Amino acid sequence: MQTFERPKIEYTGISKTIAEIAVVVAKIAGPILRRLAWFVFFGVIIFGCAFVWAVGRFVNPLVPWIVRDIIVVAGGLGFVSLVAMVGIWGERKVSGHIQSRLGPMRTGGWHGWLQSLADGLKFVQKEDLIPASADQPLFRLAPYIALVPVICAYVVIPFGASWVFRDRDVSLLFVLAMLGIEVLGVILGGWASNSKWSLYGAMREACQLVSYEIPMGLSLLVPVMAVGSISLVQMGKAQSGGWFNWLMFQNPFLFFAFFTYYIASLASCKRAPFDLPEGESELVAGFHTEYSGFRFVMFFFAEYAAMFAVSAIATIVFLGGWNSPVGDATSGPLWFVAKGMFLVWVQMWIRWTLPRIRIDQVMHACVKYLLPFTMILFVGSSVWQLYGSQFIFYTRFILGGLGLVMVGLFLAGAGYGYVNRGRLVGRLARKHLPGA
Amino acid sequence: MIGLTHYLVLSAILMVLGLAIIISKRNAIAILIGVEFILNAANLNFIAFSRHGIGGISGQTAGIFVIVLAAAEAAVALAIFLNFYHQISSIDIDRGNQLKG
Amino acid sequence: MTESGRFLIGILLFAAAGVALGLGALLFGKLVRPRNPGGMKDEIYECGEPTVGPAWVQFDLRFYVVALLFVVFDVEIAMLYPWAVIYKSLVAQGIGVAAFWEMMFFFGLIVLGFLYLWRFGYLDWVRATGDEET
Amino acid sequence: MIETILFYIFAMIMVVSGLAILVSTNIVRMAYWLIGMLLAVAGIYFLLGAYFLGVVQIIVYVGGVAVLVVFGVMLTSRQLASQLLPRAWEVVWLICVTGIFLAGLVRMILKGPWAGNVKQSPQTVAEIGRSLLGNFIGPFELASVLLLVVLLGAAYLARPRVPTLGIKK
Amino acid sequence: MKEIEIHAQPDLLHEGEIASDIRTEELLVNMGPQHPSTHGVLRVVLVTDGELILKATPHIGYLHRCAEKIAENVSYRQYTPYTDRMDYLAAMNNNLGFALAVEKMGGIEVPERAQYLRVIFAELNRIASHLVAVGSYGLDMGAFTPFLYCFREREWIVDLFESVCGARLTYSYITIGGVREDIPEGFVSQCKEFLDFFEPKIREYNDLLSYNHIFINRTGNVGVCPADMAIGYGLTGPCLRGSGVKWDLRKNTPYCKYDEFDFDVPVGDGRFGAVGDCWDRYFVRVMEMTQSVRIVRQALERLSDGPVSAKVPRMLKLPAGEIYFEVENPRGQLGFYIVSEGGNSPYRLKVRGPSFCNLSVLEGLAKNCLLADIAAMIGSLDVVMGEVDR
Amino acid sequence: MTVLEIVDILKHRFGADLVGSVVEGTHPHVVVRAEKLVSVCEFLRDDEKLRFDLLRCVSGVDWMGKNLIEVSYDLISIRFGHALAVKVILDRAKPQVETVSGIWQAANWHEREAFDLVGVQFVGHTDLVRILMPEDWVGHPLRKDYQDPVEYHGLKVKP
Amino acid sequence: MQYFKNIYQAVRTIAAGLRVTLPYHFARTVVVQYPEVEPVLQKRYRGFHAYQIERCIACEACAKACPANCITVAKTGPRKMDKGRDIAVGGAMTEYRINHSTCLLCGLCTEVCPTECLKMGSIHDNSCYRREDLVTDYVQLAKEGRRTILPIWLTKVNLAGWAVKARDYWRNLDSDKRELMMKADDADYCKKLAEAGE
Amino acid sequence: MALIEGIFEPGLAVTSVDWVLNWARKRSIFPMTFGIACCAIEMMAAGASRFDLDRFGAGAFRATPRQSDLMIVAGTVTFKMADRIRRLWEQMAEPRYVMAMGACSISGGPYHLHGYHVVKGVDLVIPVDVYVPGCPPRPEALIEGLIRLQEKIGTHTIAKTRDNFGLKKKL
Ligand code: SF4
Ligand code: SF4
Ligand code: SF4
Repeated sequence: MQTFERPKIEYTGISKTIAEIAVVVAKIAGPILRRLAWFVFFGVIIFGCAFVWAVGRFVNPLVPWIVRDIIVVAGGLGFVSLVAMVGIWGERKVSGHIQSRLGPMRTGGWHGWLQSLADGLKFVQKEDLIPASADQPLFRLAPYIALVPVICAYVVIPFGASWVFRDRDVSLLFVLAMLGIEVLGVILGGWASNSKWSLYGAMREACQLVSYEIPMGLSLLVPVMAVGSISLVQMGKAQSGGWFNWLMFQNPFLFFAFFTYYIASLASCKRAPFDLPEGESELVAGFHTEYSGFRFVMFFFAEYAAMFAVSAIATIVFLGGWNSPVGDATSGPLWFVAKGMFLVWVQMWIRWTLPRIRIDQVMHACVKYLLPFTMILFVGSSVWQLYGSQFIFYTRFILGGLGLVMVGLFLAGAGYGYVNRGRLVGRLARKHLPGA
Repeated sequence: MIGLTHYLVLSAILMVLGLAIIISKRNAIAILIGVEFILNAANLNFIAFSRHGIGGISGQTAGIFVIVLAAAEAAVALAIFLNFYHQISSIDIDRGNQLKG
Repeated sequence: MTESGRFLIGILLFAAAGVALGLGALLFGKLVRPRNPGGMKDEIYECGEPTVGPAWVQFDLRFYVVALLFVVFDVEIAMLYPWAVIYKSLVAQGIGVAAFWEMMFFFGLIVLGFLYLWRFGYLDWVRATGDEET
Repeated sequence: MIETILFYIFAMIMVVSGLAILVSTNIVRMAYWLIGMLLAVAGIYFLLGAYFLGVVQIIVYVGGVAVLVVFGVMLTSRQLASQLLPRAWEVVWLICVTGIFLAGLVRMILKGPWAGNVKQSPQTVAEIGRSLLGNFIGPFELASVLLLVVLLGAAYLARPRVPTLGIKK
Repeated sequence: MKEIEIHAQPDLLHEGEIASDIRTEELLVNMGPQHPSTHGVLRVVLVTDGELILKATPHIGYLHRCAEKIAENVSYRQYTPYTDRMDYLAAMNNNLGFALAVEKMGGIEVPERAQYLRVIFAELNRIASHLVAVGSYGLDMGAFTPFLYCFREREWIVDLFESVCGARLTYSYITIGGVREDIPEGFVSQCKEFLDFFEPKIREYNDLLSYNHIFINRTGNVGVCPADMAIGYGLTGPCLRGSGVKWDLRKNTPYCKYDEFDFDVPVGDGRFGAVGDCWDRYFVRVMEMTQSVRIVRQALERLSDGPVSAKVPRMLKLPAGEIYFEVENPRGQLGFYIVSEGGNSPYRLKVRGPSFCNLSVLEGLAKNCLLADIAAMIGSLDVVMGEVDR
Repeated sequence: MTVLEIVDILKHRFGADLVGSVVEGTHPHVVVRAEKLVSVCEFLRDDEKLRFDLLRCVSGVDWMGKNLIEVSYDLISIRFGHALAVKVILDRAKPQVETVSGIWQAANWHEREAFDLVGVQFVGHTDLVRILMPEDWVGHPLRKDYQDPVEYHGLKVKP
Repeated sequence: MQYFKNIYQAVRTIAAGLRVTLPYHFARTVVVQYPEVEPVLQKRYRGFHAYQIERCIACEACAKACPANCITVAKTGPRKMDKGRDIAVGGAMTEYRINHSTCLLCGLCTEVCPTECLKMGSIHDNSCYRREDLVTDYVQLAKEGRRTILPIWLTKVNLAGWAVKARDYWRNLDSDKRELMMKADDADYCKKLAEAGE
Repeated sequence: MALIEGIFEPGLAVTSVDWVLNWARKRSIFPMTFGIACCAIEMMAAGASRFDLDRFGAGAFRATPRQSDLMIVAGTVTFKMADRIRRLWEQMAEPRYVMAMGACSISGGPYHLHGYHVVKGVDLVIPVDVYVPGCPPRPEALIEGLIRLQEKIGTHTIAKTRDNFGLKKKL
């Protein structure tokens, strides 16, 4: 039987020494690293936090601002990449566990945490195909138009009260605007491919995104009205003090606005059940059918970065941003990232539960349900602004309680699953082995 | 240092470009694009004036109205154009059918 | 260095970072990725069949009407934001009611238009049958 | 200094976009050049401290109008893409006319006594709001009438007229 | 910069099919043979106007494996494995159909225990097959998770099958004259354990998929196939019952002791739209799983001791003559038309694949629907290409 | 209704056009003259007492020794639950028969298949092209004298 | 009214769906972590054949029964069973090939074997890089002292400790059947038998 | 052929680069959604919960050939299908791998003898990297085939494999 053995290579001279040392190091470090994979994983996270802290502490006072900016940009890009990578890996893990399977397990040892890196590196090595009859320059341009604005959106997103790269008094709208440009990249990609599936994907995307921008904007008007500012930092600052101070619990219209915003943001991120532009079972891969290699990764990257961006806005605008739910002592970027990631997780949870909507129903849902609903929210909220301030105590009490009930239900469901973890899937249930 | 004149000249260039596009193209959408150029040139002036102390905040407010107008104009113009185009093409199709007998 | 310049520089830096990410990976990929054109590779994919004609045809109109509608709403919302920002302070000043009705006039008209469109079926994505040219 | 560079960058983008549209024969590319121009204008707005306008420019123009234009392009059939290049004598004529026009304009601008050259601090959204509800309350409400008319008119003009193909509900 | 050439449009207008005053251009789109929602290598050529489908023409034959020709060259016994591979999701039922046809022609008596075993496995396989149908229908609708849940439960059934006959997909278990081997020890209790586990899971699928509002909107009132159309196109099985026709060979012409069992024949009732829409066809399958569970329980009760196979000569020769025999497969009526000249292989064997007939209705259904509805229709017909093309 | 009764009705109605009938055994059928097939089928479908509404199968059999091709139509009545097959016997050199796809739509694909594999010509069929084999294939594989082509699109057909 | 009912229905059913999937997040999985743990083979699994050359009488019944014609048998002279020693004697087997690239693992060949020397083994994997490698000559194997092909995953080295444990467990499990394929331990015995006829 | 391929002599740096590149390729094999016949069911089962190809990073089934690395030919290849398979394979972006799953795609399998419409092995149409026999192969066998493919990918090197005269070097 023919087998593939790695060809043995003879090393000589200095490289021999290096090779020997490398082998020794690998032999010693490998098992240790494998054992410590868990710690390494969290170590990286902790190190990242420390790094950011150090940046805030020591880099900020640096005089040549351009140097400081470049450091922050590197950090920002790193964060976005991290979000995208963790998002893609997390998506596979979450979907796996929802579906009674494990998801990536091998790449990198502990639960396949390096999977996204391997995917990325693989796609770098993929041949870069451009169909001959496609519109070549536009085909090349499209991924950038999709990716760059999403990254730009992070310019104004505050991670903490002073953890923001640039804050202007229009930052909320700025994020919306940036997310709006992404559509153009997708349309362009779909159109330039000259493939029919791509064209369908692009048209659907354009139709869907343009229309869902309206309920999104309208539901964001509600908190803007309540705070009196479009600046994300201002909005975050207005909610310190505890979970009952979060905007979501201030009045019933805000409470519902959170949900309408969240639904609209699902649509604008092309997440299920609104993932028609790339709906696999109808359009083969939607607008990126013809894209291969890293250009495809850029679309993907943009999607996950946008997912976190919209979740971040939801966090800041409705869920208190970086403020901790209990008191102000622990408020900080970690809370912000945790809440944002939780919302991203909910997006995944929804995606792996629901079927896909049909395009006419997408439009129907937007025009006939979401849009009138947000209109009512908007008008109602402005009336509330006039007359409702005396009920603030009750609303906080009731809505805050409602929020707690929802969290409680969530925990109950999770707990039910955990308690019955051996029984839920029947006799086939298995414990999993580490690292395999 | 960039002063008001710079902006004005830029806006003039923009406007002339728009004009050239309108004149040279015989496609309705291209003409629409030209109009957008001219509107943007005008808007640029508004903002530049506002920033340089002429008219205060009104410049920006007017700018918003210009954008509103532009959007409205684009919507209507494209609608008219599409309508027109479909009339034409339907006539064509009819003629084609007649020819086929 | 003014404030606005810094803002722009910030955006451009992030944009540059985004471009660098894509371009860098693609350029690096050029080193390590194979290129092997020829055959049917550069054809358009269509589930394994040869394609019939380009995809650049005149597409369905339905999409268009929706987009049209929403451009108008886009503008509308853009104009409502400044109002929303000062509304709170106006209420505090005690002239909230006037501001409210000013907005309601503005907003109400559009809602009227919206209701009209709804009533006469312009919002139905696929329109009901047989209403060709009344 | 930085502003100067940025200004010229944006100016360059605008001019290049305009010229590219002039010489292009592909209408989709024209639309994307238009988007480039619009983004550059938004950049200039940012440079001028008019953040709100810049953002509105992007949302309405790039996210709305440009999408509309791209749609319009895709909805029309290919044959319209012919006749996009001017003929030779037209080019000459064009250059003459626009050149003279531009020269006149620039001369006027340079000569013009522009009083205010003082820079103001950037204006906030709240100020815009106040002016909208103050001086500009009339146009503000009129705009809504305009939008209403546009909404109805455009929807009427471009209503889909695909007969008897709907899904029976 | 390379500019795009302006291609002249090929004339895609089909005369007389499309009203002349449609102004948008038609696109001719190939869906398949490699497409995620065509369930194998089906190719559907769509004439579309934007998102609207004007006409859909299925093209088949990409998996034509010459099963009928092979039958003329191998002996009856050797042909059993080939029947596995026709409707590979319900190999037991295919084995059963072939075995019954041959037995009926050769006048072979099958022992009682074997008959009950046959029923048990046919029904278990019906559950397994419907699980795949239900799950992959979810997949067509964009819900990935129900698909994997269904496959998870199916694995258990497959394990049961494997413990009995040693294969996961191509069982060849039901042979001419009976079944191949007796069931192993403990099978009955394992089977009961599975049934107890499985029944409540059906409710879970309903929560997750069947009653989901999005799912109902996607499938209700889509692809409506009225009863007369269904009968005219020769639809059978769940597709026919989904149109409200109460017709099930297990009840109407019982074979294999099916008349002893107490079960219902679920039919579509148009709960979320018209009778015979995709949801009805889908839900008939879900309800049939419950009925199959009932049948298996009863059959397990009746299982008595005895031989599991009749004595059949190794080189079986059938008398000259012919037979047409049908059984109720998960997808419809599977028919075997065997013409024998007395040799040890058939002179001519023709298989009536239920999917073959079910698929032919697609052209009638898919008119003036949306692109996404095509996936819903193909999925609700639940075709297996191995059987369509044979 | 038993097969015997059905055959009686048919005999009564069509007389000599009914070439033969088998009522016993595993495959009861009637044999009709090819020219009369359509009217027999129409009668079978429409008669109040028969109502054969479901066409189950159309199968062609090549009897090379007898130089015949036999096409058999298996019918079942969902209304009454009785079944019958109708057969026509055709000349092997020129196997032509009127299509029944106007009577049962199900016949459309079945007849295409019979054409594809056995080579029966169905006159009046709207779309009589190969259904399973590629369009440019030579020969009808289920004929007994079928020879595999040596090559198809550059691939050897025989192992 | 229908309007609000729709909203209610949508919210209710979506919540029902979410309720179903939420517990599964935290429940156990059903994954068989295959290369590290044993495959889930049932006892009767029909895998690639196991062949006892010492009892084969080269009657070719198996070859005739095979629908895919994938067995070829060659011998130097007639062989017959020696009841006392329970081995076949006579001419030597020169070739007993099963072409696993066409075999459909139907088991018909094992049913007809008069001496029950051909069995469906429990080897499930035989993947390789060349098509020719799929033709298994069991006589050759017997010369190497094996009755069936070696499963690939058992030949792997560098397994983690617990994986080795799992593997050993699997090896010992059900050892009576395993004996057939792991007869390699007794190489001399088989080799002798393979050459016995010569 | 990549730009840097076949330029450098084998050495430590080259092998480390190889290792990194192959690590990524190995760990992230996206198969194409391409089921033809019965074997496809087992392929699905391998991707489903019980066996979970995703553990190896190979669970992301892509429907378009442009983004997939591995074409699992799972089922019988007929003459009508052969052209399409060829086209799909050609439209895949390099590096691409083909796995012939099941007897049918290896050699025509059960239809080898009398199947007038069955291609006798998909390797007559496209080059195959790994053959996985069985009818159908168990999911475990498919996983084993995948591991074999990973082993094969692991031997890819960017080093010079030909000497200056263009002859294949012995490594
Ligand atoms: S049937 Fe048994 S004894 Fe006869 S040749 Fe085959 S393996 Fe040997
Ligand atoms: S298992 Fe079946 S195909 Fe394989 S050798 Fe035995 S009889 Fe032949
Ligand atoms: S190898 Fe067997 S299981 Fe796989 S496709 Fe062929 S016949 Fe079906």
